Amino acid sequence: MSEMLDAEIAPKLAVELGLKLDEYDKIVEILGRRPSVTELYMYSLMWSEHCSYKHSRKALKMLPTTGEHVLQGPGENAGVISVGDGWAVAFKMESHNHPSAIEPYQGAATGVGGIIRDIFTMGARPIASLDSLRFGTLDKARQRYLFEGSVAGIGGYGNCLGVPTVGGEVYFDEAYEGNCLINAMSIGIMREENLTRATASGVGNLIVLIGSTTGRDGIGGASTLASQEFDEKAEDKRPSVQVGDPFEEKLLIEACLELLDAKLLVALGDLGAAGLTSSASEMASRGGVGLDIDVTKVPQREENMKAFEIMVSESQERMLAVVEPEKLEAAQAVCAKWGLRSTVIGKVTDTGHFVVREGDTVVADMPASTLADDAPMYDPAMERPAYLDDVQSFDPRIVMLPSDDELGDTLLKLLASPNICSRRWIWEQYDHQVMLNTVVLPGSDAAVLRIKGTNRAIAVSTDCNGRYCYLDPYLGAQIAFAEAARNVACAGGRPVAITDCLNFGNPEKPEVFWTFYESVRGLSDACKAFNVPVISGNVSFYNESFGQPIYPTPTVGLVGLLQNVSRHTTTGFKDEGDVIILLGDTRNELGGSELLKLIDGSVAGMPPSIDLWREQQVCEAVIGCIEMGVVKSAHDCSEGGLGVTLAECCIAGDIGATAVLEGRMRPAVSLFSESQGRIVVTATVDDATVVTLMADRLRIPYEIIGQVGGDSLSIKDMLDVPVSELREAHEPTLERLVHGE
Amino acid sequence: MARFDIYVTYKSGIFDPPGATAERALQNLGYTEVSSVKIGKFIQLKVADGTSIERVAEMCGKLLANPVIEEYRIEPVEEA
Amino acid sequence: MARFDIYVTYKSGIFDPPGATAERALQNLGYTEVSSVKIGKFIQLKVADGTSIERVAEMCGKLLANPVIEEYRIEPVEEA
Amino acid sequence: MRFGVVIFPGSNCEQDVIHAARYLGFEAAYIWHGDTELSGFDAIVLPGGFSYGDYIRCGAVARFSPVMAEVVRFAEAGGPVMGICNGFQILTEAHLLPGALLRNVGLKFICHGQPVRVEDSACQWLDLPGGTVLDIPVNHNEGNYICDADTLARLKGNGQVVLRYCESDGSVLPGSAPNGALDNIAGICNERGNVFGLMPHPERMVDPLCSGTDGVPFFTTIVKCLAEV
Ligand SMILES: Nc1ncnc2c1ncn2[C@@H]1O[C@H](COP(=O)(O)OP(=O)(O)O)[C@@H](O)[C@H]1O
Ligand SMILES: [Mg+2]
Repeated sequence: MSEMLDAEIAPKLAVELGLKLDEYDKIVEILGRRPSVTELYMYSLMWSEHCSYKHSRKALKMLPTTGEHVLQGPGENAGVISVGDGWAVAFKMESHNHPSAIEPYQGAATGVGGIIRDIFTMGARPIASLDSLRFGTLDKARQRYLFEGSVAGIGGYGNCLGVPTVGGEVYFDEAYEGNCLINAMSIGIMREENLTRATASGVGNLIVLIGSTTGRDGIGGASTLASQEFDEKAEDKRPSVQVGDPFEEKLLIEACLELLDAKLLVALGDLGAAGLTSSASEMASRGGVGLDIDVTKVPQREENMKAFEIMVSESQERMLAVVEPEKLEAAQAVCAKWGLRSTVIGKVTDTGHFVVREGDTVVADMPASTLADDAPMYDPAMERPAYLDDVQSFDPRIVMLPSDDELGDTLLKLLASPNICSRRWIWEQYDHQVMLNTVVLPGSDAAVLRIKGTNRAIAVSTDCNGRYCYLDPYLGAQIAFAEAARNVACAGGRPVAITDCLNFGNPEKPEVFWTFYESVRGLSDACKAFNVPVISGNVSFYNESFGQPIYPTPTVGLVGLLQNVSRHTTTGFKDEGDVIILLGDTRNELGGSELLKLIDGSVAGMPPSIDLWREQQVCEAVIGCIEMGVVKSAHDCSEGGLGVTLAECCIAGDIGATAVLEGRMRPAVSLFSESQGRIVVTATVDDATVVTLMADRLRIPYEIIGQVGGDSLSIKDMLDVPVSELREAHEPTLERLVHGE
Repeated sequence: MARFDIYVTYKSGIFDPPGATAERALQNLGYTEVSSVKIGKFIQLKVADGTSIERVAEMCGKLLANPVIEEYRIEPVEEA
Repeated sequence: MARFDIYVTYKSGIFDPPGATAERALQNLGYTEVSSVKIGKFIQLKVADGTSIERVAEMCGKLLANPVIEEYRIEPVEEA
Repeated sequence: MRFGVVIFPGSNCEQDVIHAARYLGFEAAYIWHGDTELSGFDAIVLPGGFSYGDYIRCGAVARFSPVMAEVVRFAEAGGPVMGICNGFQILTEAHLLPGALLRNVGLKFICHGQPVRVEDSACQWLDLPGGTVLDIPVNHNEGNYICDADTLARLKGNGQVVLRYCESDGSVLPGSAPNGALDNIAGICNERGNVFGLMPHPERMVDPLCSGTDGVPFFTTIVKCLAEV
């Protein structure tokens, strides 16, 4: 074993690389000797939070992961569900928060690149992406820079690939000022029989590296960027910025799918965090085999790279394949056709050991499974955060609500507020149509993608209101799920499975870990109530800056299924005379609401209550009516409440409405309370009775609140605002904010 | 009227996909003698007389270059 | 190993959006002394020894610049 | 009638063009950029996308693909060629069409529905009456058409301007071009009218399930035109 470390240095280096001393001891115990430099680097990355989930794995066991549709649950590069007729859909969401905080364009771009590789690694053709974003408020130049850069990067990468970005979400709040969140979700489609797993097998088979050259970029990326808190030292971490090459990735997609179609590969894996080390060791441990790799065979971008640098480099756009010797020539021909490098760098062995050579000297030799599976698992201490008592004890009812003659202005202010205003400025920078599957474009509750060659479609949405999670992580996580489900239901999709991206602060702080645990518990209960499993996900910890954790942000990416693609709905009101029906009931719930933030500047109170059973019934009712073809438009109530929902329906449909809101509540409450479980649908006078019958049958409270028509939104005794004014408030805000106006 | 020429290039170690693509394209066109192509920015700046090079460096740091991945060189130009 | 630096700029009269935008942005940032910004390409070429400047010009005419809108200048560079 | 759709490395709208053509009942097949056999194709489409990543300049590298020499021959022999978006950029780089496409004035990629006005032109791919307004999405970062004054005069004089960005009522205003294109030019053809380049994506407006059908004439007209000769 070369470059063995002496007893002095080894533990020091280990700590420098982010390992704890007892973790270092465990490595020595595994090896029965001190590690070499290369081994230490490999363990430090594989045992980092980012790769090992050592703080989160136990809590994640709470989540349901099985169901009739599930072909592949968590554990592979992406989860896969069956959608009928032999078609399967793969999807996953992942964070690229810390790289984006350093270089927004490249950070966000490589985030998209990484999640898309996870999809086609499974044998699926990527057909859509969504992006879930969080920034500080845009009155700060740095935040505008991060926001503009991230959006440009997501578009720059996805547009070049020809994978449409069809949806997402964005929130602006001081809580994210020092630590923006860039979560990207990607979705792919395949024939069930093409499902491929990253499992190495077949002693003597060849390990082939496909794609880009290997440089020093991203070295230490996974550990230094994803597993350390952010602070002023962020600057020092800059050298490890990775630059994405979407063109190379496009070639990889085409070549890899062609290789899999032709059955030329035994296994395929992508190189993500911790590069060659993680993809190779995970492949080996899944297959229970060993690997023998020679780093001098790896095509290098920079001069005299060290073995450990090659093993942990995070150069983008690289894939690792296992190929039978007799198929090598054919496989390399496919790569060459697409103008891609493909290099044999090693072979599969029966030793169970991961051996790394530099020419003929062995620089690392460890049991492969110990890298991927033997990281220590922790049971972090938990403690309910002290702040909760203060914020929850706040009673919004003491706040001076807008008077009856201010309601119109208040609605306009809400429509123009950063967290509610139109997101058009974002999605128009994304190609959201390429591949001709996007049946419902951005601007409705969920995007709808048809599945060519079938009569079916999927509906997708990402959601999470971090304020609710801050005020009550358990409820907040349930609401995140419920909103995603409502959004998908509003398009006509029946929820099938979710992916999640759990963004939290430092899990070693008991108060932070408590919010993590409660969020996972909430998500788990919501999944069980809807009988919808989690098939993939990602945990991003250490989202803090200057010691302050971000809001707990468990983002949910939900995929629903439409049996008949022509039976889908959109947000906008359609025709004069259609009846407007509100499903679900409204309570006095202004805690954590946009109205409270607007008039009081505070984020406080209890978030809206949620009845998961009722939520599920409301979704069922809407889906059922859409399947029967009796609903013309559907839009749920979220931020800004019923008032904002009605306004958005008018703007999207470019037609007015008249409504009467009965009930004992203050007008401002009926308009802007953010009670959950509510969906506004429209139907013709005849069909309206079908909708109300359905509601009765499912014992869902409903109210016929008015009808579509005219050119203003007029709510009796409350407000009367021309649709043009609503649009003027809703549309231009984001662009103005970006320009610092 | 003073003039400055600014040369913006990637820091060493930062990958330059357009350069790599140009390199391959030239070789495919038969220019096999090409061994490397790096593509950066060439910025010609016209400013009021007396503008200091420090001031221009400031503009580069703030807007004309991305200090995270790029470095720049500034050259005052004598007007012909 | 020989080196050439290539400067690709827009022909006069061709409006260059990035340049114009940078110009405005700098002025908004308070750099009112800025009167014009032109953004072109700075290409660093490494080629086999003995490669003639004519040969490099050929590469520019064919691929590295578009004669319809751009002009270029080539400078041989003495290796340090 | 058989459309040939060229795949360059980095093309990404080729399957959409094929889908549109077949949806309308026409035959359509891919042509690999390395191939040099165009016999058996009646019309060639260079699809949208990011050939060679749009590196150096959009279309600069693709223009040298082996297939392009054949496309040039095909065009010079009067064969109909349509370049959509990146395809348009490739046609200008290959000098089959005059001018060039620069970065959008807003410096942003743009993807949205876009009203365009049909001009009276010699274009074999479109014979709608001048003034017709179509809604065809744009989807590009470099769609800012430019050419010198003489060329512009020639384009106008010869009826080579095929499409111009406009308002939904058909009026062509200075601000109507989302990318700053000279004279609001969205599409042009060569003098003969067989080579056509445009930034908007007609293939996205053929299948009614996705957005609309204003793109249909861009496929049916050439078929009619070829049937007549
Ligand atoms: N970052 C984004 N990228 C792409 N589309 C987005 C983004 N943010 C919001 N959208 C789109 O804007 C529309 C409204 O978003 P949002 O207000 O989050 O809807 P909802 O409140 O129903 O979840 C949706 O169609 C959504 O997909
Ligand atoms: Mg919604």
